[in-house]
Amino acid sequence: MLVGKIDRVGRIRTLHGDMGVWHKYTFGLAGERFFRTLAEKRVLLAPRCETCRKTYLPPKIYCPTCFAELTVWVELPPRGYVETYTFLYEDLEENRLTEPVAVAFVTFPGVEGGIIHRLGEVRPEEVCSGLEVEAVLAAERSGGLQDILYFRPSRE
Amino acid sequence: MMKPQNARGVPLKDEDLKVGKVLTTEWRVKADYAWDCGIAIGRYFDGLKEGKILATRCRRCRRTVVPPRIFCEWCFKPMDEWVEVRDTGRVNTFSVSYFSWDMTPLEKPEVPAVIEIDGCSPGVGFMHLLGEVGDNLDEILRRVKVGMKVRAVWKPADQRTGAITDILYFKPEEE
Amino acid sequence: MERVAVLGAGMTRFMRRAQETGKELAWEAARMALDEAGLTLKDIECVALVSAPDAFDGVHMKGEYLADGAGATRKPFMRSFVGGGSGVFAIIHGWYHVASGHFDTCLVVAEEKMSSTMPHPQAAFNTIYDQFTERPLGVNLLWIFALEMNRYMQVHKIPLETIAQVSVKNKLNGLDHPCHQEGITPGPDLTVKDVLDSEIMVWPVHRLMVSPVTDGAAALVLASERVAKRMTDKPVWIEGVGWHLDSSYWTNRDLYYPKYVEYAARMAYRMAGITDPRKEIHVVEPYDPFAYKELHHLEGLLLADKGEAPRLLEKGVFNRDGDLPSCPSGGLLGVGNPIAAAGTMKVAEIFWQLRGEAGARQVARPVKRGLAQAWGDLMQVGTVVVLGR
Amino acid sequence: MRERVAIVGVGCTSFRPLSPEVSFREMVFEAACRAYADAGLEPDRVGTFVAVSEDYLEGTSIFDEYVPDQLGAVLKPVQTICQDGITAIASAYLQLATGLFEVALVEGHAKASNVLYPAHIEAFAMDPVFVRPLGLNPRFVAGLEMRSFLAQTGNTEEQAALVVAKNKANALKNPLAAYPALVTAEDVLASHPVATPVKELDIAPFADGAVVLILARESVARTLKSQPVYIRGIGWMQDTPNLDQRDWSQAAYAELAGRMAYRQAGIRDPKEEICFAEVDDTFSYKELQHIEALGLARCGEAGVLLSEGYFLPDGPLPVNVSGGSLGNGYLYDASGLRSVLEVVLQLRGQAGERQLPDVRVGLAQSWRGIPTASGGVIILSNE
Repeated sequence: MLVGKIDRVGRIRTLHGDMGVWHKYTFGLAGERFFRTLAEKRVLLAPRCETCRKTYLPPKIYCPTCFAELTVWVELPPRGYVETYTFLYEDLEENRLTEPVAVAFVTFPGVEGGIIHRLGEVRPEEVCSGLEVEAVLAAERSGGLQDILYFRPSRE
Repeated sequence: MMKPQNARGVPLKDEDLKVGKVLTTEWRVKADYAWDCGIAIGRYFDGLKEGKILATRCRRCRRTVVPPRIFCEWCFKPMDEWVEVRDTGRVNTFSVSYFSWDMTPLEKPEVPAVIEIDGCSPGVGFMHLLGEVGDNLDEILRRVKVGMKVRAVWKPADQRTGAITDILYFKPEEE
Repeated sequence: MERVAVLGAGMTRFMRRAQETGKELAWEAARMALDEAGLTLKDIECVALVSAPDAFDGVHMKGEYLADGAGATRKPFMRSFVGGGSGVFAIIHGWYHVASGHFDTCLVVAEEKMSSTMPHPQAAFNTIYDQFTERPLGVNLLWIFALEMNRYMQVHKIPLETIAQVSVKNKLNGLDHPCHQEGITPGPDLTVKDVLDSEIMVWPVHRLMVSPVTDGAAALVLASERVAKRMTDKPVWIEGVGWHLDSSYWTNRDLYYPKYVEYAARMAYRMAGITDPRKEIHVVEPYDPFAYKELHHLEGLLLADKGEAPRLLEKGVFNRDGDLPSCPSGGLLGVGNPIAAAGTMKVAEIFWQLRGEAGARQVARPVKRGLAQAWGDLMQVGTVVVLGR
Repeated sequence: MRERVAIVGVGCTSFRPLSPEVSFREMVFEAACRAYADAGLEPDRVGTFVAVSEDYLEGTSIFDEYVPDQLGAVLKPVQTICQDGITAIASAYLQLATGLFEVALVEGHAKASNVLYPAHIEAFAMDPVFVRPLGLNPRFVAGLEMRSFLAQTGNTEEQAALVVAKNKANALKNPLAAYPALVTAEDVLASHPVATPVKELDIAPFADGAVVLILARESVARTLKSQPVYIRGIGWMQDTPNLDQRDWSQAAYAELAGRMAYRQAGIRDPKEEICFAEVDDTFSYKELQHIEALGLARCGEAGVLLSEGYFLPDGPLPVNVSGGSLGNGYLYDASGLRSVLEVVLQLRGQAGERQLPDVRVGLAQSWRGIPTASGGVIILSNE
């Protein structure tokens, strides 16, 4: 390079900055209905495609398979099974957590998809695939994923 | 028949979000960066700290350009040399802004301009602000003209950090 | 090179703030386009998506996020990006999928949900500028338009009244578009004076010369000649495509003329076999995010000489009943500006105009060939498509 | 028959954890100069340019603005593809197939070191309503997936650890690589848990670097001085983007993209017909999962074959002889281009100390990383 390269550490410059904006999201037509119902009736509301014979979670207004509008909704109890799980040892800033967080993908009988959430009230050695779990809901529910505190081993 | 027909969409008003008519959730992404300035911008910033505007020059197309780069984008070859250009120039175009970067209204308008820098090739310059040109639109439009000669007003040397803001603004210069 | 037809177009309403998620908007537009084309998702072999910066929707890699709403689950899927030019690039992107001979059908989807951005969608535009030499100055998007507009006006001695006339034309046209954003046109008796009396945002740009912030989506269905001939007796063909990107060093160029638009147009005209665009293009949707931009772009498209577009506008040439109707849809000023979706809305308008389906918006003169164009980046990108029947 | 397309020029920088002495533009300029010199072409011969980038990895909105200058692409047809590198090659390939252009250029780069909180950026890719509010480090996705994959297929954590040992050792012979090392499977197993069963050494660390490839139609390729490497097949695929609707054990995107590429290439038995492969190994288990998805091993067999030495450089089907992302460093969407670069060098016989003997057909595969389920596959041949 005729204009020269940098060959001294002391000549290196960096500039700090950020993207400067934050975001506020609506839940969408399906999400609004799902979380309102969860808050009010303590059930999972899942849309069903009669053509594809599939029920979807998380909910959608369209069938991802055939693209038809979904208008039939079914109510499900918030009880399902751990399909897979992990113990997470890092936070978003890559700091090590003193206590790992148990995270699971929970599926529900007859449903395509499921819900990803934390596990609670469970000893680490108890956690396994196939474990039956139920959602523990917040006492004060405002509508949103935070209305589910975590899933715990089913007590029924 | 007029297309499109029966288009969908559920419009909301700003109040709908405030009064909780619809559910919302917020997120602040920690999108922070430390960008490597590299060769050209690194040296450009070094120059600004010293109160100089540095340009690079391509001998093949005979262009001298700011902001400097290590390659000539037209000849696709390395630039040949560094050139110190003057801290004066001419207004290529300007505007008068009543809003900040995030659309907060400004009491005193800002005057952004593209300034063709003396010593660079014709038409070559950079964007900066004009200052000492008035506080309101009428005054600014009376005093600022396309083609007007301007000069950089620098921060005091001990306050300069090696940044484009080491130049506070450009002000009108007597011809 | 395979011939490529447009079989259907769809869009959502354009809204300042939509309740739908971006995925849902994408689905609403894609579904309309498929219905209009008489196809189902099963018939679609690949999906091409455009959307402007992730900072709007507030999702990193938003192409991935939007994929299922765009009908791309378990299909070859690609998101292309040329800033504001993306909306018209969308059809070019879909075009090369089909023209390559590798696919018979392609669903093209354009989505933008700008309202998610806080504190204001415009704030996302600060970071389109160079982080080293420009962002620290506290730049907003309007600066660069105001700088370009002033340069254009100074070089050609264009009065502000003429620029305001573009707003009046497009905002009145937009009243006939069923999807136009509520409140985008103050009223059916809008005048040049109203535009000039509206608030100065960044002089010389007044509020009514700026397109609004919008949520929305638009979609197109493209097909090879083989499929098109089976599906419709009114095919609309993609006759020419063009796109060019200029240097990012925008302060080293003269902004008074969009050379990148000219290069893109020449590319499209060459492919379409057009030698005299002023006679051979019958209806045009140039990109109009700001009022002066329509005139600027008409010159870049070689549909007017440099500095001539304002005079042609004054003569009424660009009205719906003029010789060269421009933005009969209402454009971004009259319908709304969900960045990427706005460009695709323009392509959809040309499609509907060529099929004679634009209803109240249908231009007076007979139309066999039309053009849509978008612009983007730091005064850098021109994207052009020529459609014909 | 359609005219074939060849890769006729490759250029890159070295890959390294930091690159503070150059800006992204300067890094890309170096890679582009090398690619043009390799192809023996001037930029004005290039008809169309394709770059890969994502705004939040650059810290710039509408990043495609900053693409043209350092590529010699000013006032040319240029587009950005927000996908992985191999999908960008697909874009260039399709454009050449239309007949509109003769030569295309594809660019990808990473300034990963400039992103201060990469996990925050990854989390920002999650669904803002149904997943992101959990506020978790996105590596939990790899934990969920690795556990499911191992349970469903019978592959083991030890076998995944062997992937790391193999790839980092392979990187010792690659002068471009950022993370060559001699580590054992035991070292990997003993490293800190991150998202069980994923451990620290299972994860490819980030690197900075740039890769530029030049493609040409066969008629042009034959006139150039460089040895053309032909694209025999290319596929790219999107699975459901919803984390909560995916099959956690399978990489359907890789399987479907592979099928698409194999069909075009006329490959019926990939295990026999592919001489070597560069597959995505952003996480150790991903290599095993991708090998199986691509049909290079039967389901559940990849780990056993690996431990028998099948995928070693001197084995029957070398995988990631370059060192992969575990050895070179993870370059975000440029990782796919880095894989293709290795396949090209091998097929030209220019891979130096790690050159494989008698290779004719190579495969490269890419994945876009957490939380995506998309990627591409390309099959290249020197014949």
